Amino acid sequence: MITRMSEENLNLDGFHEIYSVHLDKFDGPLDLLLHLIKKNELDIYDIPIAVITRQYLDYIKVLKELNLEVAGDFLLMASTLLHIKSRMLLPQDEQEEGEEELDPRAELIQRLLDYQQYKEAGMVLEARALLGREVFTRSCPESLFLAAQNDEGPLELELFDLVDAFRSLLTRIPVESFHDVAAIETFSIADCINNILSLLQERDMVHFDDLVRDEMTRELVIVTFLAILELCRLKLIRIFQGGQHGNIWFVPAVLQEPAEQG
Amino acid sequence: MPLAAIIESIVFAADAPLSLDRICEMLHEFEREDIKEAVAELGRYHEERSGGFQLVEVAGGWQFRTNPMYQQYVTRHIKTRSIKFSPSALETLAIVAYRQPVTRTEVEYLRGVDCGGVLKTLLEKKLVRILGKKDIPGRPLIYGTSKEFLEIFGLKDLKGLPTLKEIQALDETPHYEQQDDLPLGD
Amino acid sequence: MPLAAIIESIVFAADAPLSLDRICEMLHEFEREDIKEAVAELGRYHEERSGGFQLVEVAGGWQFRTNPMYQQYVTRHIKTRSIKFSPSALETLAIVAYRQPVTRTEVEYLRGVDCGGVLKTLLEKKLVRILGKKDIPGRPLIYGTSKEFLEIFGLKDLKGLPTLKEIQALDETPHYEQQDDLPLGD
Repeated sequence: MITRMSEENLNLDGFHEIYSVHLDKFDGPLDLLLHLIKKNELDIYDIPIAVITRQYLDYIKVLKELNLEVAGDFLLMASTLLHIKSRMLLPQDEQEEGEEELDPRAELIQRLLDYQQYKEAGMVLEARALLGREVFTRSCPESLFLAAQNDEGPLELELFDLVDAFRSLLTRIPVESFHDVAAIETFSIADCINNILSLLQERDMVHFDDLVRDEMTRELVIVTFLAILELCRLKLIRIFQGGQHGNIWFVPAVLQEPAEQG
Repeated sequence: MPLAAIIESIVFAADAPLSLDRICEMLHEFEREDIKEAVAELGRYHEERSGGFQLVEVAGGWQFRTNPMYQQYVTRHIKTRSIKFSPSALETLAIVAYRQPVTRTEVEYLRGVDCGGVLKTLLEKKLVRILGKKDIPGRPLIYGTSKEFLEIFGLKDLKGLPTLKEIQALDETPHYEQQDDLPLGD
Repeated sequence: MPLAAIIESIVFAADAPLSLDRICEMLHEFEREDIKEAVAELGRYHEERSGGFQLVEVAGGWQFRTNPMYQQYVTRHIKTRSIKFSPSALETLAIVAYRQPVTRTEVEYLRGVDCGGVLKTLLEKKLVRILGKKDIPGRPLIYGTSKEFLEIFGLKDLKGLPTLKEIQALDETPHYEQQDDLPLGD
């Protein structure tokens, strides 16, 4: 109640000067809201929504007056604030009779608290003695290291490096040399192709039902079917059917000659 | 103490932190328990000595690193990597570190802003890695921190991160402390 | 002995042997005589200690080097340390992963260079496998990724691979609904 009464008396003088200095300094709407709360010495657990909303909208107004582009994130928060404000204005008895009335601000408060926590966690991380900044390892490699080439060690690979390598390759070559960019479906088919070929390495014949036995979903049957078509197109397998509506079998089109390469 | 000296030479020569497992693998003629003890003793020895460098446990392994106390002298000769984190990169990194495995949507909800660009930069800097895809509709990518993250921030493992409670305690102001019960509604 | 520790940290982090002149230049606030003495003392100290490494004078400068006595152990590490992938290997692997089943000709068309050697290495490392032979003239081999490939990346199946679209999505700002008419007045 006290916060409500003092809302209108909060000092908003100099608002424009402060914010024209700080323009673009905020990392997002939550950052701006936290700043407003701290600046006005408000209680984060009991935010006077009307005050905060007005100051927040003023900030956006300043941005617009200066013809700065206002990021969608800021606008989204503005509408969230307005929504909370309107719910707060609803008379108590018109609110739904619940076991416990939920403060319309609860979610926003939790987000602000979480955000504040991670913002600080980031600063705590940054304050550590960082490798290459405060702390250093030996930068001189042993001469042995330079001479020796090893082949036995485990590989160091990152998924991002893989996809990034492919992406940078694509930027180097003309687009038309590509069929459609690999989508999830393509992977399923590639997966399925791999499966079938693995099975065909173990046995000479594979039954269609063997492939879909574990989870007989529509999607899997379609993908399996497409994989088989692709394998036929590549002339990697041959298909047989045991009579009409009979079992479908396939065999490798060419017997493997594993020793051969290139 | 030959075992300790052997371990010291390997760790010293290595270009990345060496885990106990890795050391044991290499020194198969020694007992794991002996190696473990020798490593711990070496760490203590270098700490007590407080020379120009120390044997520290980072990213699940052991590595010699300069004592941060002498940063200003070391950097007179060594070119420092320009490590500068923007506030948004730090926030995003903290969220990924504490909430992993985490999706982009989750990060964006917590930060309230689009995080695609920041996540990409962190991926490129190898501080964050793609862990795979989440088993929910849409199969979004999930992110976590990398070994490099632990190495750069000098953390033994993810448990070495300061707990969020500790972090909150740093910032606790009397203003918030007075708040006994959460005022719900008017 | 702070001066000695300072010198130690500089020499440790340096990428080449440091001459006394160079050290004195860096540590201009200290007397040359003191530095000289501290360096010599450090050398003696590490020699007497006979740990895994020593401070030795080479090529007109001071440098920490592993004790040659333990060379065989250091070599064990070098021979079995983890391998960083070359860009060409990574690129080839990426093409096989994202374009499988694929022939060598197709890989080479995309990369614009001969890939025989790289493909052979990938086969040896068991990241790539031969799926079979394409039944077209010349009967070229068809390549795909292996089970080991999935294991290394911790993937259940190929569906777990991030797609290009997903990575490109990081560059895109999420779409917001038009919010022109916010009541901005008081």
